[in-house]
Amino acid sequence: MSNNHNESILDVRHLKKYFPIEKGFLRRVSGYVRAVDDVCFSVQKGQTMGLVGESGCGKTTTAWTILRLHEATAGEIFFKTGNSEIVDMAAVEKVRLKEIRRYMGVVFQDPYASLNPRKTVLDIVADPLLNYGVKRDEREARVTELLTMVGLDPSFMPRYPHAFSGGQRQRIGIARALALSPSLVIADEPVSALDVSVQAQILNLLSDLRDELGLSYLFIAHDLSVIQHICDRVAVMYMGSIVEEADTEELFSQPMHPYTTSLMAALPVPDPHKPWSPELSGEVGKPSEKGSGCVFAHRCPYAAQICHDETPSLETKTTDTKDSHLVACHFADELDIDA
Amino acid sequence: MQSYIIRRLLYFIPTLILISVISFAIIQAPPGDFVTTLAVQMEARGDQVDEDLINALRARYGLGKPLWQQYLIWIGNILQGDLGVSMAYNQPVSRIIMDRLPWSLLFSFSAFIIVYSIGFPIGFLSAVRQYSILDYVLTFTGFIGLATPNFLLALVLLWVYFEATGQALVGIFSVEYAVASWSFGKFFDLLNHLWIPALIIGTAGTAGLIRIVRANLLDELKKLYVTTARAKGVSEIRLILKYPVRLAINPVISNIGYVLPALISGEVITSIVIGLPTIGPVLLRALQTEDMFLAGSIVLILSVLTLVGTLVSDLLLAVIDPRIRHGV
Amino acid sequence: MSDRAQNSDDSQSQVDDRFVHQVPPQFSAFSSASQWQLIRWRFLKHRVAVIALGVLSLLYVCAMFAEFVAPYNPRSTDPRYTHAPPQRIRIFHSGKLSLPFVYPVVKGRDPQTLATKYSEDVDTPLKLRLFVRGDPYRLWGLIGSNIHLFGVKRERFMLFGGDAAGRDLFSRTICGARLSLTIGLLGVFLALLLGILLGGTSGYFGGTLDLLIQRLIETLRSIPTLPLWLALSVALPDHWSISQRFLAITVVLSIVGWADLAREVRGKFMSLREEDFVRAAELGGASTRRLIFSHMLPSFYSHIIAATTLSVPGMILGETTLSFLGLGLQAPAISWGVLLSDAQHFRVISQTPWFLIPGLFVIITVLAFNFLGDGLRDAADPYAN
Amino acid sequence: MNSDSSPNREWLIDIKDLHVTFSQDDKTVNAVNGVDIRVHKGEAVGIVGESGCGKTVTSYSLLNILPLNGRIVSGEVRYRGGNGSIIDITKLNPRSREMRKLRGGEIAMIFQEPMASFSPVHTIKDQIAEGILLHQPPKDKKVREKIIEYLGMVGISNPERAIDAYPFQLSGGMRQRAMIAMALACNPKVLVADEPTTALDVTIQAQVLMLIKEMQQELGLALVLITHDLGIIAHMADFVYVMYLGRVVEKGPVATIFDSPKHPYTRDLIRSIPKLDRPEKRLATIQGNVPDASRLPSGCAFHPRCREIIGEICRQTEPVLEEVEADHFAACFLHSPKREIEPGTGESEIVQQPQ
Repeated sequence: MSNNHNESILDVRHLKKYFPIEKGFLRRVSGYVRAVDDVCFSVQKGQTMGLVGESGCGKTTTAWTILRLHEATAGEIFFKTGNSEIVDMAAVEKVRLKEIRRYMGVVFQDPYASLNPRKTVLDIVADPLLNYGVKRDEREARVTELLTMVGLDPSFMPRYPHAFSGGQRQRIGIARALALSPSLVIADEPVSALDVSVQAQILNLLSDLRDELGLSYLFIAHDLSVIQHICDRVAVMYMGSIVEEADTEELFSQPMHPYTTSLMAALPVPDPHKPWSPELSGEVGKPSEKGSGCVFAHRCPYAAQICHDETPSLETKTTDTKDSHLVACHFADELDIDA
Repeated sequence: MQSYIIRRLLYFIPTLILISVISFAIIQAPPGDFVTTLAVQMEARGDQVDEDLINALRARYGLGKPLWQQYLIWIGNILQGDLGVSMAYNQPVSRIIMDRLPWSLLFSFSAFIIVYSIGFPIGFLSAVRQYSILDYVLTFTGFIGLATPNFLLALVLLWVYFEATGQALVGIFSVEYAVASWSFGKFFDLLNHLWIPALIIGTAGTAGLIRIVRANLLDELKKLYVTTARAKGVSEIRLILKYPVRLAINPVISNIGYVLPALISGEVITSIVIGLPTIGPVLLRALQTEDMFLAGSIVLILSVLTLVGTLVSDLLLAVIDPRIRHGV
Repeated sequence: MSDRAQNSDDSQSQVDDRFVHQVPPQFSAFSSASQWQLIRWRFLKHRVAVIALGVLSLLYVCAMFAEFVAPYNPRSTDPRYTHAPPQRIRIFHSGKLSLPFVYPVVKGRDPQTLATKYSEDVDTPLKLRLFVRGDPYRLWGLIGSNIHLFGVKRERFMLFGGDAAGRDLFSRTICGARLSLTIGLLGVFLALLLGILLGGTSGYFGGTLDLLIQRLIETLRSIPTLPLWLALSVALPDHWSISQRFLAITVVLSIVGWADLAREVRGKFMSLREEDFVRAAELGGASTRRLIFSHMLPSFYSHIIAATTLSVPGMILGETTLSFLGLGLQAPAISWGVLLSDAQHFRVISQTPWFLIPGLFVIITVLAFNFLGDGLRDAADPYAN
Repeated sequence: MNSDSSPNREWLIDIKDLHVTFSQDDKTVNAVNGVDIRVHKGEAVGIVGESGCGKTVTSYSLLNILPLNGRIVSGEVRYRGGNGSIIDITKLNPRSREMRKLRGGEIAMIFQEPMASFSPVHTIKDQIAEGILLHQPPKDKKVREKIIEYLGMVGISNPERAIDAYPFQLSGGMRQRAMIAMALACNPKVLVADEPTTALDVTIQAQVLMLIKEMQQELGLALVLITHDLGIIAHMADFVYVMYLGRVVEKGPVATIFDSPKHPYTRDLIRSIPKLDRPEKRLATIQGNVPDASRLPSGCAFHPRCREIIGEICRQTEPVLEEVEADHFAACFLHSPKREIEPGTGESEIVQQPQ
């Protein structure tokens, strides 16, 4: 995988994002949706960190809080900028955001909504460059370079997004994300809106670009199989918390949290000879009704009383690999639930 | 739903205050205060100007004090039922309004009935038969209704009525019933005089409603739940009546709030042209003679009535739409 | 991308990864069509809207060159033509086809009732001519001329008949168009300024400001407009000149009219604020100003144009109604509303129905604006599907 | 499972050479171009393909509920009724009584968006009862009891409460369960499921799919499952149709399709999906993009993206489905005895179009 593990580019510590629930005619705050609840993880340089989970698990809110589109309720988000300064995105003054965000590229989920239909490809990709004062000629040269990089013909520059298919649009979106040579790219479900046959193209493109440009990714997806292909390390989220985190190979060969195994079992493998036996019952709970105890206790087939009473912390468990494998489960050591 | 209703009621208050400010501004708009105008008018009529009366009026309405104090005094008086004095009629404003308001309401309400009983079915028809000749004819007629100024329509209908019957359509009752006591004959005479003005007042509203119903229904017809119901084997007509119509009713009800102001405006202008004994002609005369207490009060009352109507329509919406009822 | 070459060994997968299906050349016009081109293509498919645009253009051109298009000075009176009925344009004279002409009207009296009566003098046809010399005028107060688009050499030709003072109603209608048509545009322009300012503020910044502005909008929308207009127009001093009064009435109309536009602007702003592409621009370092003016506004110019077009009719109807009641523009100003105020009573109409012709123009104009606005609204979002 | 080769098995639905077009603005989109599909009693047929391949349109044609701008141009959709009578659905007036009797009563359908498929202002009871009263007016039991029974059957906990709920008061998974209850309540013979789980989370998707499978087997239904997800097809279908741009390019029993796909599109599709069990660093891809259905490529519609193109024949002639092995059909010249191999062209030639 990678050899410089110790250089983290993004370090999220005890991040919390609570949204108030307003009730009654006075809009009194009656409670909080704990969308992100004490989340810790880091992204290493040159690597891809995956956040995986079902809808409403807080993965997108996490990304937005990192980008400071949301204000964090608590916690720190240490980000190493291109000039090696370390800033806390959760606390940095707003005036500095522009200067810091240039080192973060974002790829959106919907290739249709994320490109302004009224602007040409050139204008779309060059927009970040314009904001940072790059001159016109240089902009065009850079856009040419970027389009080639993502596999598009530079002669497409004067065209409008409506002339392109979903996959091509997503390439344009990637080119825009890379315009300012970011060190970290946050990709929020970048392939979930694409056709199966195009998905693979985009995943390969993203891997290639990471290797060529030395990028680091925070890759958000709900699809385990996609995550597995592109990520070096994966954190599984459930109802605002990370329940398990490990290197990809480790996680997929030796999952330790019952939710992770359920998630894997639920995914039908495209092979009729392999058995498919999803077992997980129940539904994702409402984050607003989260009480004490393990977030997964209400659906967990192994849940004991302690699971309902005490919140398990995310701890390193005994494994034979050199990288840490973190699990938040009271019974992680006892359960034998390998996939 | 409770919180929705309470919030809706609370919103009502600032809106009321805003409207009263606007009405007060109208009273204050012409140069000079109204007592001075009154004195000048009395003089012009050759009456003796009663200094005591003038001074009493000044004190009562706080003239000469800062505007905000005058406003508070005015509001205070209104809350006690005192809307001021009309110079032109030499009567309390509240008396004049009370005499005429019921008729205004009668006409507006009849127009309202006409708007909904004509507009909804026509809008429905032209949506269900989209792009048919019928749709084009109905839509075009609707457009004409929308484009014709109320007063013009009133004039033309009066003229046509006159040409056809040789009689003038003026007022609420024919001469023989004007002072007679209530009877069936008088009632039918009233109906006979009612429907033409009501039709005129309602034209623009009807045309607007047709467009809204048509657009909403067409929107709903494209929804997936209509396909679902169709896939269940529900017949086309039941399907339309049960689902899209039910859902298209919501925007139509919430639209009441914007039909009402148009009806009130229409009532004012139509009454002026036809010479109905409603508030409209009084307002015009009050404005022409700068009888500002009267004019301002009329604007206030008409606006408040409209607001109440809007409020009712919103509450109605909460009752019929489970999404609002359950606070989604 | 210098290390591209070193990967070329395993280029098999590289090539097809980076392969992009070429867009066929015949679609290049479409692929590089800007939003305005797409809007135009879509708009042109709306036949009714295109016709409406044509009608409006014609009306505005006529209003612009009113002195030239009108055969007579709209204020010149002629006692021979008081209440004269419209003259018909004919092409058959004593059974023979000829160039368009009219018969002169002759004022007379009904021998029994002694009422004034007009009859046609069928013996002396008046040839209709183009570019006829007539009443002198100064176009826009600058260019002096006495050439009119059409007319007759002797007598008078009154296409729409004469009014109570024997003035030519056609000329008056054409000249009235100038005030009536501009008051709509000007009023909407003012309303739009207010609407964009307040609606944009409300939609962009949100919070308490939004709440306040929203309340204001809702209140204005729930007040019956006509009484408010009437009341406000009374506040105008009587001694004001035509142009002062004109401007004041415009302001009165737009004070009431901005609320709808503000609501439109606000809604659009709110939804655009949530669009991914706006967020992308924000994250790409765009300043608030660039975000609004370069990324958000272009997306709703077309919507605003459509909404604005649809609110012109309200202004025109407002002016007409106010002037009809004598509270808007007043004679000697000439507008359609002022002209219609001559037809206050249905008995007048039964005698001289042609006094209603300016009303026909009001209807046509309002219809055309509605059709045009509908067409524009449908074409405004070419990316809808 | 087999289809055409066993004459003793009666088909329930037989689609023959179906062509469906849509008019959009001024252009005509050929959404379905000559599709043959056969569904037998108790069989689970999977139709798989990417967006724009015509799979949803095909399913809508089954019930004759195409939107107004869609039109069945030619072909047959035959249904075998309980008494052995055969009805051609395309010949029926979409509004006729016979057609409506089939809808819901014989062929029931569940849709992709469980939220949008329910009217938001009617209760669950109201919407389920409608179908029951139309097709299966109960004699002994009350409608309400029957609905509660079905809601319980599809695994909705507390059906007595859920029956009076509005759709927005249920979660996505529960709504889709209610949808299934609604479809099953009229005892149909065929269940058509159009991407029934695309809008759901993975764990909920698994539950709903399991439920569909269970119900199908328990009630002996024929299932037509439409999806873009090969994983779902692998575990849900007995017989698979692969569609590309309005045509069936390959069909066969599910094991055959996955074990030895014959059409290059099927092959590429299976290779290019990321798999949990076979992690590869680099995914195989299909080059290019799915073309716009309004401008279909000439010849074989897949030829611009095909890595196994033979030559001119692929660009000019449209291949037809031909049997490549027992019960397994592919529409590709690679497997056609008719193909003329042009000299100098290999099977693995890769088109390299200029960028």
